[in-house]
Amino acid sequence: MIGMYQTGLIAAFICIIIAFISLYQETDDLHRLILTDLAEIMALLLIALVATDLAEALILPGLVVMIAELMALAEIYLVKEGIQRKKISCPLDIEVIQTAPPILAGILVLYGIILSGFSGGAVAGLGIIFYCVCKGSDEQFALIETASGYAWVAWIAAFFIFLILPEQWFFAVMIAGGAILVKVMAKFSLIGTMSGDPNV
Amino acid sequence: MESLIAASICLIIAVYCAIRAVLERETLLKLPFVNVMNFGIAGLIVLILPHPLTLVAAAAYFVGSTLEANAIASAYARREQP
Amino acid sequence: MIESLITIGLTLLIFLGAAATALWKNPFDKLIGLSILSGGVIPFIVMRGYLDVAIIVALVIPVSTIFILLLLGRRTS
Amino acid sequence: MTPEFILGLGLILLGTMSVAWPSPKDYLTRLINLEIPAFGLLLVMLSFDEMLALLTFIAVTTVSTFIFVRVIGKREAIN
Amino acid sequence: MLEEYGQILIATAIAWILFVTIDVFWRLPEKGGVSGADAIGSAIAKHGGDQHGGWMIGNIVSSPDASAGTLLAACGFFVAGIPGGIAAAALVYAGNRICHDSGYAGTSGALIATFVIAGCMQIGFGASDFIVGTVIAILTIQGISHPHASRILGRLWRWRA
Repeated sequence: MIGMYQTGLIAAFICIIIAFISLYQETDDLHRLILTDLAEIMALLLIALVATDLAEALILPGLVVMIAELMALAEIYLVKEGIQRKKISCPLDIEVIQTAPPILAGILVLYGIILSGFSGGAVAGLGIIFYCVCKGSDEQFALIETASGYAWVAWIAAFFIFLILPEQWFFAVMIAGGAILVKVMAKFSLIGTMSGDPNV
Repeated sequence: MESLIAASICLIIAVYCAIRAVLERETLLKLPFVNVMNFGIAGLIVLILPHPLTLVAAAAYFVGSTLEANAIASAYARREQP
Repeated sequence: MIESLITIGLTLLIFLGAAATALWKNPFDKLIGLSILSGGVIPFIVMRGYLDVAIIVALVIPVSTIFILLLLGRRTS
Repeated sequence: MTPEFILGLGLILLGTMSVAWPSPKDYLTRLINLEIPAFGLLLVMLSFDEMLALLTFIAVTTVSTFIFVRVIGKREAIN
Repeated sequence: MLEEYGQILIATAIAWILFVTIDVFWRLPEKGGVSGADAIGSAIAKHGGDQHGGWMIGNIVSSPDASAGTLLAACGFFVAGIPGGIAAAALVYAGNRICHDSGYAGTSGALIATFVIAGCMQIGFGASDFIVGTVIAILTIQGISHPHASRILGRLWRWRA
């Protein structure tokens, strides 16, 4: 009788072998970048097969590393090809793109604030990206950076509360969760504003 | 039990329309079949778990997939004609 | 008995959508295949009882589709 | 051995093959096919009840889709 | 058991008459609301259907209208009674605002369907019958054969206009 873990492990190894064969055969750099994302999914599958709370605690840093690595590699690719200052225009003028973003982004941001922490920051940041992409990018880097800085201060203050007044732990957890939310949301919304303009 | 019979009727209609959508040749004529599939799935969601929050889930699924179909149809209509 | 019938039907829906997405050539057709696939996945989330997760997943999938359509509209016009 | 687990593994296998050898070999086909193994991983996470990871994974996958869309758009603007 | 299927058939007929009447009353077959609906109508007309019926099918696809209102009102009634129906009307209005539509047809359809279902509950129907009935009714309009359905809808539109 083959168990659940062994079955998943066999399937994961087959997928990893296929992914690396095609990564080996590929010569174009952008194709390789997309296949890197496939390899990331395989790595997350291996972690998810552990199937306890440990897996959940390990997947979240994996996702952080995945998105950071992907953004860095994309920027390196753009610089290497010399197309970083290329202006892409967005002539997709369907009617939905005018009406959907405020309501949908509002629901996503509200849900993210209720959820808080890194997951809430990701969901709320996705809402802000959607709004900025569909409405055109307004340059408000100073405001976003200021909010991010205050979030950092709040996070540090929460840890001081943990160390000095341990009986106020619930208050400190709330402050830390809100600060992480604001930081992740600010970082993600920077992605949304950098879609079109040439000087990022 | 009674609601499970109703749920299976919804699911059979959804699968039938998905098969019709896969067999259809033209892109714009696939979309009405997909829309019937969305109706069936939204009914199925409510019938398999009766709870007040399920109504919100069914409405969110239905509105989301309608938005998707609207965007696909509009972008297909605005594309460059060959 | 009927619960297993529902599982079989959803399995059929998911693999129909996945095969259609993988085999069709036109990008618009592939997006329709993804729509069928997501229609099969969301009832599984509801059957486990996680309704809030189902709401967010159902709202995030169209956002992903609109991002891809941004590229399609730019390419063909 | 829940049905979600078997379905998820099947989707991951099928999606990996369709990303590794796409039929018209361009960027857009690979990008759309990449959603299939993402749905498979979602089902596997669902079968182990890892809900917080599932939410974050969905959001991060959509953000990475947007990053790819931006890079591909800039790449195809020069041709 | 046979009585059950009879109830589903009667619920199908009621739902069909209800949402087709409301859609034709709010002038949905007059023109395509968004460009996608317009394109779907033209494609159906090219394959041997009627132009106005094609536009109505396109409008049903690309925005939640009275049929979606009927379905969600039945769902809301199934889970929470009359307040569920009112909540479903609010959700349909939000969906209409998302999909670039004015939102008269969906909201009024949901409200009227709530009271019709509440009336039919008194004479022995269940709310689940109406959910299945709406799905079957929408299947007959846009799931069986597009040219025939669009011809029927076009005849109804000419009779109203």
